[in-house]
Amino acid sequence: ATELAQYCLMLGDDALIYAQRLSEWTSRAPDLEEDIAIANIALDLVGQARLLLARAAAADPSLVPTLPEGSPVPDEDRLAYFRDAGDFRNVRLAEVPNGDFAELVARLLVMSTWRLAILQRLVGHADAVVAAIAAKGVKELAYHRDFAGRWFVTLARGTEESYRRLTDAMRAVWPLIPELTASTEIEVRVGADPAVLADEIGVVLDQVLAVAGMTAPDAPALAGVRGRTGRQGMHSESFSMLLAELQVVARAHPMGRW
Amino acid sequence: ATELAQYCLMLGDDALIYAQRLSEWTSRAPDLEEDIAIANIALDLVGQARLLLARAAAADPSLVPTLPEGSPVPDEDRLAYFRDAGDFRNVRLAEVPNGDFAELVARLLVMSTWRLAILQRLVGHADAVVAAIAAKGVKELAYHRDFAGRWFVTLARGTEESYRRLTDAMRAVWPLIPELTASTEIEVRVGADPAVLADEIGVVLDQVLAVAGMTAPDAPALAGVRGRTGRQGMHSESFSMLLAELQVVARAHPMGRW
Amino acid sequence: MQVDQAPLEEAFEATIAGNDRIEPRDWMPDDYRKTLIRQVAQHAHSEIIGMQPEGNWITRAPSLRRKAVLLAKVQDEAGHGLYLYSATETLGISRDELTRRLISGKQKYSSIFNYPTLTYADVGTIGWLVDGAAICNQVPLCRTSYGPYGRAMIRICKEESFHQRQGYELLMTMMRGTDEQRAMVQESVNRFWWPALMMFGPPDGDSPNTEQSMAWGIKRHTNDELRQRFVDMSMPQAEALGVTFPDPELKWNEERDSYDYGEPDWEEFWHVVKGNGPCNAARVAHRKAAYDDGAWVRDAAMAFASQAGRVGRS
Amino acid sequence: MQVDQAPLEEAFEATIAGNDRIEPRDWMPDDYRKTLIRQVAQHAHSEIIGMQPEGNWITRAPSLRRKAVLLAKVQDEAGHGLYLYSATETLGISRDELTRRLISGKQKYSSIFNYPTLTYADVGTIGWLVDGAAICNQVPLCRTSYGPYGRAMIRICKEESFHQRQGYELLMTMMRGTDEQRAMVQESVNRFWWPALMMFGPPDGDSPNTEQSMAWGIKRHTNDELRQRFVDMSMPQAEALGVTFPDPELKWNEERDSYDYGEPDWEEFWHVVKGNGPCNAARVAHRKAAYDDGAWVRDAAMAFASQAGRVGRS
Repeated sequence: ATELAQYCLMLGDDALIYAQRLSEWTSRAPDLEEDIAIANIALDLVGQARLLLARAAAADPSLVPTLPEGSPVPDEDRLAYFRDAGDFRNVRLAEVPNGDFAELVARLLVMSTWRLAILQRLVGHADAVVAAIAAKGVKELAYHRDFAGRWFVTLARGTEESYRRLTDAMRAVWPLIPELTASTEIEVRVGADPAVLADEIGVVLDQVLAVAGMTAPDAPALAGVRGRTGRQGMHSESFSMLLAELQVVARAHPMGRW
Repeated sequence: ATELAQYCLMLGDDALIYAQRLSEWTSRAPDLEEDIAIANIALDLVGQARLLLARAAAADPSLVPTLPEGSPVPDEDRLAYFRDAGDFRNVRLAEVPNGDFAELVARLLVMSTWRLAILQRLVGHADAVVAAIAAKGVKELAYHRDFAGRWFVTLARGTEESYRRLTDAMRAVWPLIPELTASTEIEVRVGADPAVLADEIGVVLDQVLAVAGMTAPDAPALAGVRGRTGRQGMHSESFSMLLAELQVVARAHPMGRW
Repeated sequence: MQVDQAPLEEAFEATIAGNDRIEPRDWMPDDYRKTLIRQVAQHAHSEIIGMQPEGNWITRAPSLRRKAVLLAKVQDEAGHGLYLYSATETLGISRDELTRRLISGKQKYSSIFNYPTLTYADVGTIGWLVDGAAICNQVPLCRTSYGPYGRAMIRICKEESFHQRQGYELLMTMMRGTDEQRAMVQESVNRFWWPALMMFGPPDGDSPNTEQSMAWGIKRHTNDELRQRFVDMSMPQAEALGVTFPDPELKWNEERDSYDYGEPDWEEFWHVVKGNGPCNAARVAHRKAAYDDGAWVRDAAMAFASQAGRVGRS
Repeated sequence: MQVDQAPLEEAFEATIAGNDRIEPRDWMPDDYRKTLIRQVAQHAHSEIIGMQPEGNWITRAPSLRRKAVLLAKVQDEAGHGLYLYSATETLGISRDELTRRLISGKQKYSSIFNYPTLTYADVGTIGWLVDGAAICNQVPLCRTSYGPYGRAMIRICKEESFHQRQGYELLMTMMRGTDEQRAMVQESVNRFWWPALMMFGPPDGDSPNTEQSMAWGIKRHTNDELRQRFVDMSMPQAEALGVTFPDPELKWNEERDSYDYGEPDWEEFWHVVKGNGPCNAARVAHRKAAYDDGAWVRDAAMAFASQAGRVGRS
């Protein structure tokens, strides 16, 4: 059960933290239609995060931070709001600060392609809860990837400026791809091994790139620290600021009801 | 003693919060010389804040937030790190988010002119501690004002762009001036009444503006909420984010030693 | 020209008198069109600017459930803006032009959004009092004389009621929490009560456009009528919640079968309307930054669409 | 030309041999100048880029005393950058050109600053281990052959020792705090130990420039010599502090009268040097943004100065 819990934390944290970055876009998108779409994607991911964190807590209650006796804070929120940075298991691509709309599109294309491949594999998972979360998530992720893919092609073939910005965005995002498919033992044992999915993900990205007329940048992997990256709790510098904002109200009220 | 404590909080919070905004400039200034100067000004203000908050705590221990039994956090830090937004007494000009370097210069000119006028009056204060803080502060503030004044003239008479940016900056800063000289009863009774200093401050600003060849913008006062502004604990929207950042580490460790 | 216009005017007046809808293809007086553009655009702008004070707390929502609720609500506001801009476009003006009028300050939005949100309780208070006041203003507009506007309002009012209940429910939950949370709710209500009352506009005596707007059926009640309705509706809700409103003159008037209440600070009201409220500059600057930052994206989308068109035709 | 140069070269070699200083007005070989520009500029850039990882925590410093200490320290780093850019300028290259080389990636800075600061303990660890390693590298440079560089180093080393003590003192204080604080210190030390060892550069066998630099007196010890000195110096400090280093091979070697230690991950080292460390892109982007955002200010200052000049002359 502990390994399943750890695995649910990984997928749950990816969703939670990436949703946090996406929700920063609210009221800032290029037009209302995109504002609504981005909020929608963030909402889907918050929903997935809630289910996955709850599953993690149920599978291994020892993971759940302890609050003062009688605190009404539910497990999903204890995990989201009362863990410190080093206990989060999300990949760094989920957490890096937002750039411009091209960065949003490039990152979303990669994140949704990757997560969709994982969730597709998990639809048949032995754990019925994980399987159900995956089945719902597959439909959501397909929409996210579609949104990102259409915008990716639009920006690639739109204007010189959009092409230039998309090129810069790819340079920022691509170095974080190897981390997505560097599998941990837990993923291999109880989840979908992302290393096995690397080819499949690469094929999808190549297809989008081909339609867009772009080529993948020559981008070596972003190093971790002594080999540790997001899955091992080694995050980027901005992550502590993201958490400070995410958690500030909840932590001020450990006995609060919301 | 309670009114003196409240007054020290006002002056201490002005220094603390404005120093926080100034310190955000670190490693971001137009050149190394300015980076050093801005850090220096922030340092002076942190120093003033420490003395004033400590004086407030000594004059009225009931103001100091309670922490768990045995906490080693000193009073100055309890006041800085463990009060909520509504308990801070700084003017809003101290807290509004940073703009460009012109905004820094315009705000610093106004803040330092105003604070210098106040501290000059407090040099002869009946409370020996306040008088000593003022005596030291006067020298510091004179330097801050000089730095701001020189840059104000430089930007005003530099290039078209610097003139335009300075004009925009003045439009952002000037509506917050009336709040600086709207005196509260406490200021009138135990401190330097800023309303009395309004003319003196206006004369200094007019002199700088004259040398710069600028005219003050026609800027009505920024409204508060039902007449309440910073001195009454009614702050601007960004203030809670400033505090979240300022306080995040300290609050995570109420029993911590630093 | 006057000769030609007379039957059109008659038909227009008959539609209004019969409480029927004017549709985009129908003839309408220039002033009616202008007034409608102003009113519907202002309403659309209010939805869009209104995303900011609540959006300010999405990243800090204190539970994942509340984060989802708030994200969905702010998203709905964008949706309302979308319908209303579409309704305005049927009057012959583009969304882009309307946005430019908003960020240049030529068109207004509801002044309530020039007040800051200072705690998470404000998310609840905005739902309860601000959306509540908006509903009082808007329900009569479902029967407004201009078709696209009326239909947009029907959909919007439905969602607004949902938001209002959600806001009230948040406050209710917080009141069952800690002392700090209860104090936070009361403090928030103290701040928003008067601005909420001002949402109905100045007293009837100072509201010069009301008469014409009522004649045209694009306004259905006076400001003071709606304000009274709101006060009467809110008082029992406050009691159920366990909070008070910061007005010593508030009390039941047996004779009028209504609550008496004190006078809002109209000086503050006009100050804020004129652009000097706590957040006016920040709200418009935020919107302008989003519009400016998005220009290259909209350009790219247009360029791509026109290429696709060329490819399709070739 | 070779004929004319011979006595100059002789004088230069004599100065070096006599452990005397070369001054800006003195003749020096082109390669010496180039190597010095590269080395001093890299050192200057390191000070400036080094402001970022610690500067990251100024706004979050957990006590006002620590905020003041950290502000002052980061300010000192800017000051060190200033001296070192001035020293580089005496070699005939402008600060502006050096900054452009930094942000275009043509010149490097110390790789240690491409690691992230993740907790407040990192402020202490950087003071203790990173400044400590820097001092080991820099103390010998006070006797370096190039005058302006050597004199800058004397001043810098004094301040760096002060910073090192402050960092160690922060960690010592935290170790007397809560369990969480002690864990935070150990975690931070675990992260920074290996990168600190790598600050001395690759093993001597892989350090092609060392020989020439030592001959010219702009480097005084090999990388491995300095690394060993640093390990020997740090071990008793760690014991006093109550932390361990994450190296199972670390142990006292009676025979060598020194500590044995394990091999840093040189693959990671080269990866980071080549630009793919956790923060390389962010550090350069931050510096570039500050430089670009400040351009209009520097332009205004120049324009103003030249006007003032004109006024003065007229």
